[in-house]
Amino acid sequence: MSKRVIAKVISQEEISPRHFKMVIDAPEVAKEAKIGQFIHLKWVAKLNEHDPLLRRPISLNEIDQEAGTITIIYRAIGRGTQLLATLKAGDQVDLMGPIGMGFSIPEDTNKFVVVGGGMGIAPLYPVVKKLVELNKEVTVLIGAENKGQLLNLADYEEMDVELKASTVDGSYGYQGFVTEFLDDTLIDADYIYTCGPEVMMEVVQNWVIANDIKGEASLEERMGCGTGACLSCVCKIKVRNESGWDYKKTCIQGPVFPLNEVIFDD
Amino acid sequence: MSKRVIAKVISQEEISPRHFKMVIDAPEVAKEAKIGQFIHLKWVAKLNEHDPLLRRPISLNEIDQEAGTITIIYRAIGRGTQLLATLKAGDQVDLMGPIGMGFSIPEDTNKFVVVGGGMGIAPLYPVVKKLVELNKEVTVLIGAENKGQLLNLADYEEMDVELKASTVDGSYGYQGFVTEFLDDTLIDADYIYTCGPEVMMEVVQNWVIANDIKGEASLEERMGCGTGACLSCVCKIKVRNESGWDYKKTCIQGPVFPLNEVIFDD
Amino acid sequence: MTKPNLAVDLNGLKLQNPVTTASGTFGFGPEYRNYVDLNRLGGVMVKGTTLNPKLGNPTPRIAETPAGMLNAIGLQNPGVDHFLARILPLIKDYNFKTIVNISGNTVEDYAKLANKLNVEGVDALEINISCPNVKKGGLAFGTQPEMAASVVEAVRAETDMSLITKLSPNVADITSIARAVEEAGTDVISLINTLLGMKIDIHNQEPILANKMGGLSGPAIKPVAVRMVYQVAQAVEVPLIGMGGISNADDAIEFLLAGASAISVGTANFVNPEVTMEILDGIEEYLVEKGYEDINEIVGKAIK
Amino acid sequence: MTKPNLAVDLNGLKLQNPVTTASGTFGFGPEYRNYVDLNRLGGVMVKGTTLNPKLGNPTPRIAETPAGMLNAIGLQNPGVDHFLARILPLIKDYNFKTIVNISGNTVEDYAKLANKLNVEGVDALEINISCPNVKKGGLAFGTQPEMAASVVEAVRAETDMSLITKLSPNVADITSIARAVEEAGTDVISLINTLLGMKIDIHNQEPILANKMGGLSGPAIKPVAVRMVYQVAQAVEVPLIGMGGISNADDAIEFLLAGASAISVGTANFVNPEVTMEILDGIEEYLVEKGYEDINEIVGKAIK
Ligand SMILES: Cc1cc2nc3c(=O)[nH]c(=O)nc-3n(C[C@H](O)[C@H](O)[C@H](O)COP(=O)(O)OP(=O)(O)OC[C@H]3O[C@@H](n4cnc5c(N)ncnc54)[C@H](O)[C@@H]3O)c2cc1C
Ligand SMILES: Cc1cc2nc3c(=O)[nH]c(=O)nc-3n(C[C@H](O)[C@H](O)[C@H](O)COP(=O)(O)OP(=O)(O)OC[C@H]3O[C@@H](n4cnc5c(N)ncnc54)[C@H](O)[C@@H]3O)c2cc1C
Ligand SMILES: Cc1cc2nc3c(=O)[nH]c(=O)nc-3n(C[C@H](O)[C@H](O)[C@H](O)COP(=O)(O)O)c2cc1C
Ligand SMILES: Cc1cc2nc3c(=O)[nH]c(=O)nc-3n(C[C@H](O)[C@H](O)[C@H](O)COP(=O)(O)O)c2cc1C
Ligand code: FES
Ligand code: FES
Repeated sequence: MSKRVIAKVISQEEISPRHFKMVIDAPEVAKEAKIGQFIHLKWVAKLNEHDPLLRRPISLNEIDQEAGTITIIYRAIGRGTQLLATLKAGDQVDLMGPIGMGFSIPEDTNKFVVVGGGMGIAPLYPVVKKLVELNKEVTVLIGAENKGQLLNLADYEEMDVELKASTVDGSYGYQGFVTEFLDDTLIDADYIYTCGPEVMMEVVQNWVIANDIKGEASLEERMGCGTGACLSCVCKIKVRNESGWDYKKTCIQGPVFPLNEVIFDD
Repeated sequence: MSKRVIAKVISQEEISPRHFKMVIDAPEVAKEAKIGQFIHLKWVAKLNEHDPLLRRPISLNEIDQEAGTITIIYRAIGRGTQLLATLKAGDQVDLMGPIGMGFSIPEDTNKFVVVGGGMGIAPLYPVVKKLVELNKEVTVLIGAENKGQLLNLADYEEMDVELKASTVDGSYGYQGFVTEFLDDTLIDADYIYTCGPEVMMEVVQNWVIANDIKGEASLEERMGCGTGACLSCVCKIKVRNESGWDYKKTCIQGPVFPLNEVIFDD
Repeated sequence: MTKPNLAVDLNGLKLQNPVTTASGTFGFGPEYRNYVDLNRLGGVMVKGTTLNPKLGNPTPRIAETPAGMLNAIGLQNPGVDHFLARILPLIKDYNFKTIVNISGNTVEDYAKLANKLNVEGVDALEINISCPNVKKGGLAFGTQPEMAASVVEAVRAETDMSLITKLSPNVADITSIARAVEEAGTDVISLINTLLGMKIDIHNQEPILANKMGGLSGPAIKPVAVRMVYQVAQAVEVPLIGMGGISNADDAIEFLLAGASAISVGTANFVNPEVTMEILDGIEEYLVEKGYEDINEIVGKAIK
Repeated sequence: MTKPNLAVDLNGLKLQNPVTTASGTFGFGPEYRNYVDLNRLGGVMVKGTTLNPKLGNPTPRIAETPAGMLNAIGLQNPGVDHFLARILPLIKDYNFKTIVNISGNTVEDYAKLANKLNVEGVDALEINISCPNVKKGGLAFGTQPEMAASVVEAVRAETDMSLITKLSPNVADITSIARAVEEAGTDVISLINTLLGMKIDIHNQEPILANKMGGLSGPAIKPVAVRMVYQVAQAVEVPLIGMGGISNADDAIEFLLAGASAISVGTANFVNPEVTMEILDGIEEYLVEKGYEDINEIVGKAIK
């Protein structure tokens, strides 16, 4: 059950230019959080200043139920995330969470591929961790602008996963796009998780359809409420009706959807 | 000449509940500042967040040209001053200053009385300091809610001035209003400076007129620009025209005006 | 000290307190059950409902603006039949009054909606006249007194239920619209709906909203809303529900003093999902501090 | 890289760059000389000027609102004769275009003002039609197309000078007013003036402004302003000067993309007295980064 809490920042670190990792003390949220869920947060404890106004949705990058903490990794681009980036240990944030339907791990499936691009790598780390815990065979494909933006790279390097990374500037791994790994005949898989720019996820979707496997995608839409009330965050999902699709709420019916059912056309 | 500077907070201290003293490193401002002038300031270095929007006018309580610092004392009441109160040493403020026509000290005058009430005590301290430097005879009358709000009390106690203080709650000095000291036959004066609530300054004005002496008052009006452009800060000042008064700009033609010429009726 | 009375009677529509939630910002109510004790709300204006299901506009549907936001949801809703069959049963037993916000393309649409919603469990209708009238070339019903009145009359003819007419602020003279809908028989007037606005992304050089324009809401519009409530309170006899940027108890009290008998909270629910409860507590505290025994004592107090 | 061209030609009124300052927010210009290189400004719209000196409203004249402010200065100004005799000589030699914002109670007032201001040193008149027309019961000239047109025609008859007509946003359909003033002969349209608003002090239970209501300006109104510029740009042929909440270069560019050929900075001058210079630099940087050689290339680019 999602709730609103005023929580303390335990640490904040700039892990790469304009990319921040924040650990937050939020036992009630950590306790209930599932992989693939997100929090909807504001950078202040008092809600007296009205500009910028709205909360910002950010995925859970780590959930530590024992420590009662959650970790997020985010890029400071606009006004809200830039303010978030000014916070220091001890400061407070106001957050709603955990929100959404997270990733599911199908039983009796063994070979998993995870494809993340840019900030889309952030929500995938908890899935990989979980898969490794379950002793699954995991291939992690990640791509970003440069090495610094390959989120959780060091974590993946220490894990029992097959890791392939690409960077646009060639500062690490293959120079090019992460989706190019998919053509690699060596990759076989039963199930795939993906998150990243829409163009990237579309390529992954085509690959999945071509190879007749299934998977899940985590989507991003502009969000108002984070409760399912405002209908601002909808995405097109295939359903069996006249038009063949319906709008679903990314906040509470997502952000994770069956990859084959997502319609990328906005 | 008033300028805009991004300046560093050297220290901030809560000197009494909700009353703050802030020392700011602003050599260019300190160099030009005169007693009775004010700064127009915002609690951030970037002007990206638009709420609360406007700057806040605050009087100079100390000007240290050698150290290149200015000191302000303010009460955190509304949203702007409350945000100002969250700043710590090392944080930045954005300020315009020094602004306005300050207090003048008439030559060949020896006996001065200074009457301050509440936050109105703040701008008077530099005048008293100056008068003492000039070896004038000074009587300081200050009144506030309680002892903690008798600003600069400790400073005055160490200075060569005749000090009378009153508090509403009786926690220090006479229990009552500062203006009651004026009836005291012992007070004689050639010139008076005053700042405080309008009702208080009106009593002082009446006393000054009754005793046929002169003086100066520092006024408060809501300010937009602080440059003389917006005409939001006007106050009624007696002039020789048909109606007997005209609006003057408190920001650049004040905040200090000849006490006898101020019309208190808004 | 005894608790002050918070109940308000809006021309027959009795709310246990003046705090309601604005249409389109609170879903049907249960969306907020994790955050709010729904039984403490005075009323819930459910999402704008139309005769047929509507998919609404493509995304992006919202954009953030200084102290505000734009929305162009495009009235996505499951349609009145689905509402009656599936949603009303889930909410009708809460203590809040269920107020259905209705929208149509024609006067007949509104009449049909009223007819269908004339059922137990629906406590009032809120007529949203900000929708463009497709028959009359897209000019919103709410921008012309006669058009606004014709909608209200058509709905009035169908039902004895409490009717709340919700005014659009995109007009030169809000009082003439208010008088027109009062004469046409509305029981209550609610205001304001959103101001028409737009935001452009300077990097890709096009409007952010897929629909280009959208409705501006949030704290930014509060001064316009307070002004309109203050004007309309002096122009009509019917009670008002004030809204537009209310984000805390002080804002809510501002609207009461301006002449609103009740208030609606919209965008602020997104920022603080618990805000309605804080507002309710804050209003009560204010009354106690100032020594009022009844909320109705402060309605319109700032009008002199 | 060569510097992009920043000069704009507003139907004959040539500005060295599109950055001007909004009437009532920049005094006559010299008030900002400590902060701004006045010679770098495209134009200065001086404080609203009337036939006779005006004292304006009692104080408080301003109130802060979320991301905005209300003002009810009440057109305090020294009158046109004083302006011509004492102020014009001080500003006419700067590089900026001197644009006199004029206000009247009657159509004749405007005509007389235009006649008096038909002198060297005044580069253009900005007709403020947001003033209430005392003869027609106080309804603002700017809220009805015919009234707006009559003012412009009367001024046009008095002078060949560049005429800028400044529209009020407090209307249901801004394009009909825009078309009316275009037909009446305005050379340029500037928009928007302030939205009518109000703020109530909940402690003393009365409006904060002595005048009760005031004009809302600042970032809060930007979405409304951008929308209106975007609409009017498609409705008329004359060039536009856009304003309303512009606080930085990005905001200014938003208005240019929406269809304004130049922009005015108002309230932001109070927040950041150097903002006009920052906007000027920022616009230039944007053009360079995006590879434009001429500012005019981006005017209206977001209109599709
Ligand atoms: C479910 C979900 C999970 C996310 N997880 C992460 C994450 O782990 N790390 C991370 O860096 N980013 C994540 N994002 C994207 C993140 O929400 C945006 O980068 C952020 O909202 C931008 O805010 P801003 O203040 O920087 O930008 P501004 O431009 O100031 O934002 C203005 C408005 O647009 C919205 N907005 C802008 N960009 C996006 C976007 N890409 N997606 C959704 N809304 C947007 C903002 O929320 C805000 O309402 C996630 C988005 C969603 C929907
Ligand atoms: C020349 C001058 C010197 C001043 N010196 C001091 C000082 O040394 N110490 C001090 O504590 N206060 C001083 N004040 C008053 C101080 O400016 C206000 O207390 C402050 O602006 C209130 O801001 P806020 O954010 O707390 O209140 P809010 O209520 O959020 O303010 C809202 C708006 O009203 C204005 N406002 C509210 N109260 C006042 C007021 N009393 N005077 C002017 N504007 C007001 C604010 O500036 C702002 O624009 C001075 C005022 C003036 C004009
Ligand atoms: C996302 C969103 C959806 C809305 N949908 C409706 C609607 O369906 N019907 C309606 O009458 N008003 C609708 N509104 C307007 C609100 O009910 C309210 O009148 C307006 O937002 C002003 O209040 P606020 O500033 O508190 O949000 C909507 C507003 C928002 C933000
Ligand atoms: C204090 C103040 C005084 C103003 N005086 C005038 C005026 O005399 N004439 C006029 O046409 N507009 C006047 N305006 C309106 C501005 O010129 C401008 O149209 C409006 O404020 C919107 O721009 P902004 O949001 O950038 O301030 C005034 C605005 C303010 C804030
Ligand atoms: S964010 Fe409001 S419905 Fe999803
Ligand atoms: S504050 Fe603008 S003229 Fe004084």
